[in-house]
Amino acid sequence: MTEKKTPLLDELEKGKWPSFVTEIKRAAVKSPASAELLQVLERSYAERRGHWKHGGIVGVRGYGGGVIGRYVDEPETYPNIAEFHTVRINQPSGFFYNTKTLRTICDLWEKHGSGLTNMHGSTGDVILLGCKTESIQPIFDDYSEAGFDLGGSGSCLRTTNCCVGPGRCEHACYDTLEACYNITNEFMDELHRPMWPYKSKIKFSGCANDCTGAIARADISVIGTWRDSLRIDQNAIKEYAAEEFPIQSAVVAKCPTHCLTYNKETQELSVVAEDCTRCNHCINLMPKAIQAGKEKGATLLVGGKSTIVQSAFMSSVVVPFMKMEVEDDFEEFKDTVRRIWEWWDENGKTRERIGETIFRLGMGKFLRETEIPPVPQQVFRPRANPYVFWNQEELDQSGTAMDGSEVKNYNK
Amino acid sequence: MTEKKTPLLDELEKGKWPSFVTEIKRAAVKSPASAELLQVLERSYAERRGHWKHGGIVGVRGYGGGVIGRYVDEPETYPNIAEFHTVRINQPSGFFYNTKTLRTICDLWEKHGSGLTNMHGSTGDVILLGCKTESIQPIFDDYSEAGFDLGGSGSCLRTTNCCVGPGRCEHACYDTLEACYNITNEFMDELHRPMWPYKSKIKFSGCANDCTGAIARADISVIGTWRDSLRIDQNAIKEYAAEEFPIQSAVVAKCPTHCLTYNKETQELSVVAEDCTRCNHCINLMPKAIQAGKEKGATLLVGGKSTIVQSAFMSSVVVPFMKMEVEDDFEEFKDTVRRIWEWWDENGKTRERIGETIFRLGMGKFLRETEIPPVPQQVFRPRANPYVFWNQEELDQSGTAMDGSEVKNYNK
Amino acid sequence: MAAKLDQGPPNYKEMLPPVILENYGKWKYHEIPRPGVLKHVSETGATMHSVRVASPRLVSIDFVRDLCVIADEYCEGFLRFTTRNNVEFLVGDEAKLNPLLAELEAKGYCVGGTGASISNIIHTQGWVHCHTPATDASGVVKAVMDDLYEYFDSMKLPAKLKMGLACCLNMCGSTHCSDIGIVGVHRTPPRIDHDKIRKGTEIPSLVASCPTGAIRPDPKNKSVIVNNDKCMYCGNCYTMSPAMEIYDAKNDGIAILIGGKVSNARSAPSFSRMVIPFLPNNAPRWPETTKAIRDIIELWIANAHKGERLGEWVERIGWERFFSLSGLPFSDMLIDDYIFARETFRTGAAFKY
Amino acid sequence: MAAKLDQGPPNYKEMLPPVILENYGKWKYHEIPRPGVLKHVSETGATMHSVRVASPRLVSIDFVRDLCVIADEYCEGFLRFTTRNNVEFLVGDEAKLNPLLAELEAKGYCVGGTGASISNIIHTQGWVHCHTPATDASGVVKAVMDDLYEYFDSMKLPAKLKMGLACCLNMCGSTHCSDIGIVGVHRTPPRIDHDKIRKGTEIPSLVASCPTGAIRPDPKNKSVIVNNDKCMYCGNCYTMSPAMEIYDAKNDGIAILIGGKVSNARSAPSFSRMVIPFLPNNAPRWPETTKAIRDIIELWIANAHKGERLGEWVERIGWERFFSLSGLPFSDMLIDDYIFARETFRTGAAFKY
Repeated sequence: MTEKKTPLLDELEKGKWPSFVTEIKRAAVKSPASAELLQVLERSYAERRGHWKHGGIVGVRGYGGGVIGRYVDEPETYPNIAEFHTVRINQPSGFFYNTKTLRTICDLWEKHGSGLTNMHGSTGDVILLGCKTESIQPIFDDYSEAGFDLGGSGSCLRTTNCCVGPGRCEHACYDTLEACYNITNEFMDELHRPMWPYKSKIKFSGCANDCTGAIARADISVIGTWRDSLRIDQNAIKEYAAEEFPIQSAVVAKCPTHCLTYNKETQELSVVAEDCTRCNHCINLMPKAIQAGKEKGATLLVGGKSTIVQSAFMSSVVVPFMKMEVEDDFEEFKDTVRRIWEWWDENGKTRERIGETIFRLGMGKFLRETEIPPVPQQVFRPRANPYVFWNQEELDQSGTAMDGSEVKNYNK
Repeated sequence: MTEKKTPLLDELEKGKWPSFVTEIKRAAVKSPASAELLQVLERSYAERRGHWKHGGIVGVRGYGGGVIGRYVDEPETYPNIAEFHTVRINQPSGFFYNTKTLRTICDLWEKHGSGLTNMHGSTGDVILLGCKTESIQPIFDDYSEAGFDLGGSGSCLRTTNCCVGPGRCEHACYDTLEACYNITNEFMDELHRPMWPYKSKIKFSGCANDCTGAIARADISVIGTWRDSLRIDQNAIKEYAAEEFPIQSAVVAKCPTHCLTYNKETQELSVVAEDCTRCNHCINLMPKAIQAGKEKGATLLVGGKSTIVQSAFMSSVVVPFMKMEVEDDFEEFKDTVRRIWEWWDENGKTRERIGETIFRLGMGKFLRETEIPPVPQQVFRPRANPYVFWNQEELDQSGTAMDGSEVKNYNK
Repeated sequence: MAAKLDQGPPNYKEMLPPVILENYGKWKYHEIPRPGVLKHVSETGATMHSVRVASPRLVSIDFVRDLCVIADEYCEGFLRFTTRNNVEFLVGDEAKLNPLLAELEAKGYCVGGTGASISNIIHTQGWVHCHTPATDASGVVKAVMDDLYEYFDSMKLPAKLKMGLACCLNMCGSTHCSDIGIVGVHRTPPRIDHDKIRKGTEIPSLVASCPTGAIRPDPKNKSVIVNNDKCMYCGNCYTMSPAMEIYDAKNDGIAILIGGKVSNARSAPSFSRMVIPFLPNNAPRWPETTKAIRDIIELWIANAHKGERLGEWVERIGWERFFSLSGLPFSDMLIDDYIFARETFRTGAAFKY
Repeated sequence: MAAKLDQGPPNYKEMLPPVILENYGKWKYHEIPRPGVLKHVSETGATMHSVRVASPRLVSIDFVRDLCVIADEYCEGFLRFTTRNNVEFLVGDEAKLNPLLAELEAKGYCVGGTGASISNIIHTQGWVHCHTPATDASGVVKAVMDDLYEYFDSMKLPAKLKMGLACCLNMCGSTHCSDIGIVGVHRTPPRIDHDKIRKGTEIPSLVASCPTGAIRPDPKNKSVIVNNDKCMYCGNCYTMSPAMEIYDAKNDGIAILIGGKVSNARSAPSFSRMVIPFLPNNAPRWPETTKAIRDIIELWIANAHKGERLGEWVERIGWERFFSLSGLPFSDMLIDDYIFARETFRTGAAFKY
């Protein structure tokens, strides 16, 4: 491999932040593909454009996705990255690793690929960046034997993801790690064999802080919450007071619903439970003194997606409170999600995410047909227009257009 | 005329609130048409449906509108209201009347019509309710001679309207009565001869309280405001304090921008002028002590309309501050509105209100083509999607699709 | 006598009483000495009292003449109407205020509608004169105002309450931005009179008039077909063609929307929101409607802060809390499914029960 | 050795260090004893320290192996990654904390990203590996984070700051709900390679892919025609067909959006809003972009209340005030003209200057 100059990229080895250029150069020592990647990237920096072509179809026996085809646009000039595909490996819940597992990932990727990886992609997978078409099946075989499986790509359930949850967080209202693991295993077929109108994502966040960005990024957003009143430890409040923590100004005054009252004399904090929206602000600021209620579970929100095509949607509430119990194998969640997918699969157009289908056909129709009860928690506010669709079967149909009667008869 | 029974309507003569049934009966004494109206209305109450047909075209020589045709659906049964048209008379600014004028309206309507009227219709006109086709021209001729003119109907400038303004309100930031009168006279042709895609309304409100509901009901909403800081009379503040008016809780604490500070010791109220949004809340509550700034004028908002078809729109800010001076004959307003109408006339579809045209084609295009400067006051917040239309002429077009160049050449 | 074209409205200046001409633009502040009476004070020290009186809006010319008699006696021959169809007697001479009030009371006029009260219901024509009504207008208003009269001639509400009634989905008269909006609703698709269509309807315009694309041409019959599943009964097609009868006495009725306002004071103008999708047309006094409105108003009185408009109160406590406090049933019909529906979906995990 | 199908991800339970296995679900609270270090305290009294370290996201396997060496020495062989691509060393034995920090410093690792700081920029592949990028991803992030490094290894911001970079309008990686979003934008219509279209593009799908209906079939040429006036350069057509090249080195660049968040804490989740429609692709260090972002952050630091996220601050003062304070030019390009545009128009007469 000849050493070629990369003066533009070299500029990005300066500065305090760790450099991806340094990383590509490290990989390039062992991988001719990575060395060529450096060259084509230097050229992109000079020309200010990308040099990658569309993915063709590449894959693994028995799977419909998990590998993204990628080809350089001048294969003659860059033969080592003529094919430079991405392999998605389903990460363990919460991105926890032991070093043995991580080293296995590295060793296999050194054997078959570029030696470059993202830890992790935005959806959650371990992204193995750059291999040839001929290597894909061997890569899968090796990783599979080592206990790994592919992630999702295409019009399928994409790789699920979750926050750190009860593994290292006091806020987790349900076991996000177990939920993600259990539910991923439940929906292996949906994940590995694309058969839907478009992709669908699930993200599990343990509390309203939503560290996975579920509401913005997942079609099915599962955000931990509780149903009863938050719990206040008055002794701990007194300790915060003793440390001169600004209870009134930072916590009480900024409570969005003004449901907290702090008595400076007695150093007691009280809550009007029915006014609390469980936004987590006070818990975030005073975790030693305030914690969630005892009746814990999750809010199910549906429809989140990013920009293309109909602009970005955030997920919106579908089930305000749902139990998420390991003991019952997350039954309510699985049942509900199956009904939602089924409805979308029947009604969605190609490349239409769940949120867009609901928007096009109406939340009312969605709720009726998935048998999810309408509740005011599903909306910020009711409709402003009077354009209600009425179930004609519940009306008096004698003399309406529904019974095919003549207008003349009705007039009499 | 035979006395017929109206047992259902008679129920509506009971109770404290003045009764329209009583009024119809009063008119019925002199008008056979009103007597028949009572009968058909009683039937509507029994059958729970209306009995009026579509308006055919009825009108006055030289005008394109001002009269709404109305026909009963069983003319044989109700010959006196077979034709029962509405005449719209343009009201004086602010609904102020001397009794001579009112009596003239009554006398002429007694001569020609049903003797029933609305004082006034929602748009503003004196609504004369019920006359025959043959009476329309004589009605116009008589009213015209007495100094009245028709209001608007159809796809025209509808009758303009204004609040009580400087005639009886301390809040008026410009002369709404004169503006309405002057500008109505300016646009007589637009008002009387429908020639637009659909109707267009102007309403003049003297302050942010918007007593004409301009923002909800008018395509062109003119709402009084000021540009500098509100003025506080500290002596008057002290008087409010002496009367134990709740300055802190009712005014300061409820200021939406928290721009007011009340010093209880000195009994002084101060404002951070640049944080004030001129919402009028403090002025409403303490009119003796707080008044608008000195640099007065109006905010021009565009696009208001009610529900049918694309759901209700409120007007939105187009020109944050505009002088509305009698001295310069409201020049800036007239120029701006002419440009807005011209754009709408060129771009609007049939039955599309200005707001809907702007929504369909984009506020950016509207502003560019009407030469109204874009300012952040026009929006609550900027766009969330990245779908910007770029003026291609301002870009480097060498090698883009715009110059028709071949993709192959560009790649080189 | 040739009629003059385009002479415009009468000049308002001729309609102003002397006290206004003298103090035009000089008003400094106003007070409400008692319900129904506004006292305006000028920079010059002059005062004017306005006495606000209810009108049923649909009135005879004799009603107007009666007003004139009173105005001549107490107001130097001047009066005005309000945008909400109240009458205002303008009293320049304070000595005439009490005699005027006494006469109004003697004659049975309703004085009120100022400050924290209900200030007359803006409304439409209904069965009296409209061609697309789903309910009556004047009759419903009469029934509701009879029931709520105590809130017209007092000022004991948390804040002002502006109501509007529209007899169909056109929602004329600002019902879409009212504290309480009463809206006539159809609930069944139009019945097509094919003969009438063949006789004179311009089919492309009719097809184009449907906001949901539910109407398509039927060339074989020289008529149209309505896809009933897509129809939302707006009646826009009936406005385009009399062949599309939309009224349906058995199923028409009233929907209630609340929480709108047009004023910018404190909070931004807001749309009314539907809280009851349907109440029957129980003429002549609509008891379900009057009760529903009274219940909402009493809940607001019991729970709102002083100065808080109905919609400001609901927004503060949250719509979900309004439904649990009011006990009104929530259904999917209250969830928007039209153009801007997405903005109403709760894109957040914080809410009450 | 036959590969097993559908065996799913490795079981996370095997990946948890002893201190977590013992305190799973028992964590009571956490503190941030210094930037980059979280101290979690369990109900059992046990503690665990997490040391957060920056990653460039695009890393070599040697980088990962280096992490493993450290984790073996100080963390019993366990570590984790965060959703924002930071690495976290999980220290069960408090005695090993300071030695770990010393070693990290000696080896040049960047420790930080906790609390009121910038916590690494979520980003996409850019020129490294994406087929539709309008800018690079890793390079821009490197330039911006070098510039803002003082806000990574300290906690002196008013609140946490989450940034995202997406190299095209797909806005992958939550840029649409980030405190600051950096988005690659194309600005010119696609260039059509008619040969390629004729060779294998499914024309109906291509036509259907355009959100604004700007593409129509051209049967005569067996290709398509783009209405350039309707094109908003989203690149969706390029995703459907490689014949619609959308990159344009002379005009591609970056837009800046601010004020989004996903957390429900205090205020509802919100979208990022565009404040700068275009900055040039001045590789390798994008000085205009780094400066624009620094200016916005410094304005926020100077004006926000403690605890106020960037978007919460802007919403409190008003976007119009943000523009006057920042001096950023406002143009019609910042006004929405897409599906939900109406909700962004200021339907009120109350505003600042």
